[in-house]
Amino acid sequence: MVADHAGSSAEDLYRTVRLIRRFEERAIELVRAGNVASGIHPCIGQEAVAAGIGAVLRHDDVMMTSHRGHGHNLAKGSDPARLLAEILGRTTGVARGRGGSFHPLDFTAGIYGATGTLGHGGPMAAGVAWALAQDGTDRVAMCVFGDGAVNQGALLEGLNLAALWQVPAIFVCENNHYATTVPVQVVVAGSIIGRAAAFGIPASSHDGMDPNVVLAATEQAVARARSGGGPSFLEFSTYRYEGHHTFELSAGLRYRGDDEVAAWRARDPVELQGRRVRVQRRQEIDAEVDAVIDAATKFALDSPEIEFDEGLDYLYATKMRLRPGADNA
Amino acid sequence: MVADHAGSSAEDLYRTVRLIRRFEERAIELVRAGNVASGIHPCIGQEAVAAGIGAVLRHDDVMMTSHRGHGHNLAKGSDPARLLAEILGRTTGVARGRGGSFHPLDFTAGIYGATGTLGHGGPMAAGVAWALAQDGTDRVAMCVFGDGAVNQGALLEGLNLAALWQVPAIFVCENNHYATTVPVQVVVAGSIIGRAAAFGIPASSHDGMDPNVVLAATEQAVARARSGGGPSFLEFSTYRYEGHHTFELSAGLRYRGDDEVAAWRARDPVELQGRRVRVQRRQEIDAEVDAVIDAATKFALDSPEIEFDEGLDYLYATKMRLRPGADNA
Amino acid sequence: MPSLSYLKAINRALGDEMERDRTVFVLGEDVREGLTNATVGLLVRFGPERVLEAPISEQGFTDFATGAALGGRRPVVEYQVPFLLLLVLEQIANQANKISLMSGGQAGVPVTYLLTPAGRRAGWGAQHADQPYSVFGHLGVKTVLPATPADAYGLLISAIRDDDPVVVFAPIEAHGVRESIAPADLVPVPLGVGRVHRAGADVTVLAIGHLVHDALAVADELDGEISVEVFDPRTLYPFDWNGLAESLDKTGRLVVFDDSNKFCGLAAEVLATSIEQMRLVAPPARVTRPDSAIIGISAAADRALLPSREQLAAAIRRTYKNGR
Amino acid sequence: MPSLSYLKAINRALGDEMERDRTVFVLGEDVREGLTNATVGLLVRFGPERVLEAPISEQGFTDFATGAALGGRRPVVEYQVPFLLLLVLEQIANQANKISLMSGGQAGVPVTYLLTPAGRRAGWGAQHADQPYSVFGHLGVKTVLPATPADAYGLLISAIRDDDPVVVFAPIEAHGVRESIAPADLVPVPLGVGRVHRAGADVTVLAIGHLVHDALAVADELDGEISVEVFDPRTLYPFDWNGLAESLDKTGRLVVFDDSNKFCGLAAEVLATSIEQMRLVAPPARVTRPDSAIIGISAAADRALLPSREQLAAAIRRTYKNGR
Ligand SMILES: Cc1ncc(C[n+]2csc(CCOP(=O)(O)OP(=O)(O)O)c2C)c(N)n1
Ligand SMILES: Cc1ncc(C[n+]2csc(CCOP(=O)(O)OP(=O)(O)O)c2C)c(N)n1
Ligand SMILES: [Mg+2]
Ligand SMILES: [Mg+2]
Repeated sequence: MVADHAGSSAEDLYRTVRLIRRFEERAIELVRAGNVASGIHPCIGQEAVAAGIGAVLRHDDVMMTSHRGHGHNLAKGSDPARLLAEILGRTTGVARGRGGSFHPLDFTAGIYGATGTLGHGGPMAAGVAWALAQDGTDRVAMCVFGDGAVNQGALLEGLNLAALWQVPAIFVCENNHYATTVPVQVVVAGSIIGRAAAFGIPASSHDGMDPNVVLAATEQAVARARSGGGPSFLEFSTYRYEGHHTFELSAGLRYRGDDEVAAWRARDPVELQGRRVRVQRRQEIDAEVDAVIDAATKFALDSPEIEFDEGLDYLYATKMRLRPGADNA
Repeated sequence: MVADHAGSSAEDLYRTVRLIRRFEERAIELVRAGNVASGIHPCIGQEAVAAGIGAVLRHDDVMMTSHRGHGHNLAKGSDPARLLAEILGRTTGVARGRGGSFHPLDFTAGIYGATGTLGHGGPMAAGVAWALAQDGTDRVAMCVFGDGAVNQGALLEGLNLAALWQVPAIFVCENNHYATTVPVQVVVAGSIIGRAAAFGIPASSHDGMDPNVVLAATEQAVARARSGGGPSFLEFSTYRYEGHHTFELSAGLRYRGDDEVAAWRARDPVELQGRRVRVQRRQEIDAEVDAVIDAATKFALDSPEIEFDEGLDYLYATKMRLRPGADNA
Repeated sequence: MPSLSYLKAINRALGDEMERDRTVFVLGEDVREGLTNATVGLLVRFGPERVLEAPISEQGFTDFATGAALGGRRPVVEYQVPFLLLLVLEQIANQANKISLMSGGQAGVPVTYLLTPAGRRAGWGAQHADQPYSVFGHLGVKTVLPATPADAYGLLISAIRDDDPVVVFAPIEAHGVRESIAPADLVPVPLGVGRVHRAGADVTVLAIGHLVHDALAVADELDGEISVEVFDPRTLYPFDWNGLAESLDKTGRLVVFDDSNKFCGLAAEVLATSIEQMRLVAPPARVTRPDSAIIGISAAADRALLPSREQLAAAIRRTYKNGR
Repeated sequence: MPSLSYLKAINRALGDEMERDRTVFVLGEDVREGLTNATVGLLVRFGPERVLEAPISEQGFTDFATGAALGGRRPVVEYQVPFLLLLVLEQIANQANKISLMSGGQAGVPVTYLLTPAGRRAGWGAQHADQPYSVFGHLGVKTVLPATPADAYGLLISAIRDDDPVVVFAPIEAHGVRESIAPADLVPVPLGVGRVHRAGADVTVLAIGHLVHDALAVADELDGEISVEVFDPRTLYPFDWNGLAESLDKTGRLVVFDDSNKFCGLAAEVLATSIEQMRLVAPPARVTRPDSAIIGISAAADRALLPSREQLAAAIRRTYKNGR
């Protein structure tokens, strides 16, 4: 199990990247088996980013994650069993199965958002961060998004708000070099960090395949936010091995070459971090993680699905009810 | 009358700033007299920007202007009489009275847009410029907007598109230091030109009170665009003496001090440019301009208003008709 | 008894709620100056941290409000022009309004979206006079349209206290309405509960927003000839179907007087539901804007396009004669 | 005779129009790869200048298309998710769609907005299954919903050639439909003209989009018991009121089968107009989504929320019995 938060020792980081890797592999198996109606956006290859930021954030910090967010949830402290149940749309899930793989909101772990509307988590995170600061706490809010989302105007508007009001927010761009099938250089003029810098936000680019590098960069940014120093922007260069979404398992898209994938796999974060842990300890952690995944799978598969008549439970916080679509409904 | 385009001699520039000044003064009188339902956003004080850019653009170039756009129309070649008629909602107006002061579209003068939605003229201008380039011409498109509009995400999205596709567009920010009642520094983090530079667009700031300065900066940017060098971004520092909108004549807002207004008036562009013209010539031009304004006023006031049943003419390019709101309508 | 204006009622509701609940704050353009009058004086009373001057970034600050709400605040976001609610529709309807469900009930989003200048602004051109409230109802966003100062006060208070997103349309053409009412009589008005402004026996006129006052004037004109009941749902969504049904149980005749576009507008919904479920002795009628008019370019043309008292009177007479 | 799939029909329409008219180009996300299949092969045929790969900047590229149209082009802008049409609603309805009027007829804006995956995507969560077409009709934007491959081809061609903005919704649940048709028989289908898919004497079922096929199946089930006419308006706005009136002149009975939210949705408009203006011998009925449902979080729950064949059959039977 991941603890309150993931911890930052070499072993902790290894446990996290390994947990995310095995979790996603299991999730893909479950997609193949037809248990996940939405399919998933696997983060396999990007585990170092999640592990690094998760090791720095506190449990009471807030994160707005993305559609490729399972790793963020896990690193931030979501219960793997309840996260997997969520992905399978079970009522025991972190969001009672109503969020699914794309929106596994988990307030117990500080996961306040995962909006389908790319980039819009940015201004939301600025709003959360503003509220946290108003409360006089040193809690921070982080938003994670991709290289494609940096082209969404609302995200840039959010950077301006964060800079104007010096909120304790950290904006993290996981640059995995593609937005679905589109290479980043085809759609991003100038540089990604240059956009944040234009608002006077400290912005830097880093290797996103090494948990230690991510951790070090994140520590600086989080420290700045906690001490009232305002927002930061971090870009991590990373890669998703499995493609954009599990539909690629069958779709056969041609937007990238196998050699490219192989080159990135050669820098695999799980392998890299694994080499930083004594072999025997590593085997223990692997076994521990496998047990967690197996237990999570059993828990998820044994959990109840949303019933026929439960679709609109929670539609309104005030429990307001709707008229049906047909009189005999 | 202003010619095909405004011309760039000292006299030409003086004629243009003087024309705009007198045009706006007359428009304000007509607002006071109750002839302009919308009121206007006077550009008095900002004439140098309009005159400078108008002297560089060709008649067949395209401009997307703003709600404070009368000066741009005039400098680009709109007939003052038909522009004034437009502002008065007369069917002889440049847009048959359907655009009014806020949207005096005039395709005969290359004024393709003046959207109420701040900032959105930017991506539209990128689209026009792209089409012009596809046609193999050396025509360019310019978009003019204020310091407040640079906070609209869609404008920043448009800068990215313009930079990616290297379209012949010139983005002009008239920084008059306020968005309605809000000082620019309260809402703009970082710098205005920094935002354009972040997309790799050449961007520079200039004095917007001197027509010569505006002209020189604009010539460079337009030359770059015509020669396939891509987009540019120009910021001109200027000021509106009369306030945001003629409602301020009565509203009595307190967001700025008289001393500030006085300081800017001391750098009045009409006076400045007037000193560059021989006294006698200046008097001739003034008389000429006054005659144009008087003729325009007569033309506008004598022109027919939109009839009761003409409200939805032109609603669709295809002349489609609507059902009325009541059966007995 | 002091006379309260519509805008003053909104201003007082904001002040009272900010006083009562320190999690309430306002966010928008020119809110410190109080350009629309809704926020006048709040900066001095509550300071800059609770009167946030926003850049012209409506999407961004609408999302920001969602985040602030998730962080425990009750934001009131003000917009200056009707089309700005279309600009941020996705952030309200697809994001803020879905978080309760998407989170499995872990969080609500208690944001109030206040369009102080709703509807027509005579002569301000094609982009300043839309009335898109039906769109928010269609997408399930709670939406209110107060007609009177007391209702403006009471509905805005309830909107701010509601745990879901609520859009408040304050029609420009109601801003001039004044009401003699003692401050003590200003109370919250529950969402989803209509109000009979005038009792009548023959025809029910359902009017909402500023048109309530025109409906009352027409009802008075017809007094003696036809006994008209004027029902104001006050909330567009959720709609007070019971209140309407009660009125129709009496009159059996319905005319809907609505300032939105005809096609798929509120009036269409009211007609459809009334014939599906309510007592009607004659076919119901509606008086609305045309299918999808553009209002605002010309006062003369607007008169031909906007729902008018003459049209309402004629529709009432037709409906009254029908089925006799 | 070759069998044509719905998506292939869209793809062919794009190719044919781009071939015929060099001012036509496509713009959108993943259009070069042809992720949705709508644009497959176009890059190779027409090159990168006419297949523009856009950043994730929907508002920006929607405005860009408006500008390109003013510059003489006929852009086809593709969107990947229904909520993206809400994200750009203001740019379409308040900007592009108003330029003809605002310019006093100086310019039209011939842009086609193509939502290839319209409507429900089973299990994709709360933000991937909306069906907001009624909103575009309410705001006066021409809107089409083809039900068959031939109509998808013909309506898309007409949308591209139309001088006003047109939104094309291609329901995901119709993507599987195939039709045996010779390429030569693929012709433009005029906007605003409906189609009787099945003639009947007792009850008219108005269905649109993918629901047309469910309506036909139900009509067959009821064959012998009730003679059902299935009318598909094909265009949501402008609506083919004459076509509907003709059908009701025969049957006098109406059931509307519509995948949009009930409150202020298309079905409400059709019910309202039918009782105002058409021959009805029994009260009309509608089968729709609930007032403002969120679809997509669970296949089981969706079945309880989406308009179903069972609901339609029951509504037809009720309407048939009524007034006898
Ligand atoms: C505003 C918006 N536009 C388009 C989409 C459809 N979409 C979902 S994921 C995706 C690609 C995102 O790329 P990126 O931001 O780089 O994140 P990654 O998938 O690479 O992690 C797109 C276009 C969306 N969800 N929201
Ligand atoms: C997107 C949008 N938000 C708000 C408004 C309302 N509004 C009209 S003008 C204006 C101020 C614009 O300031 P600026 O861009 O600096 O131009 P200026 O008026 O100073 O010339 C505002 C907020 C609008 N028209 N569009
Ligand atoms: Mg990416
Ligand atoms: Mg300004």
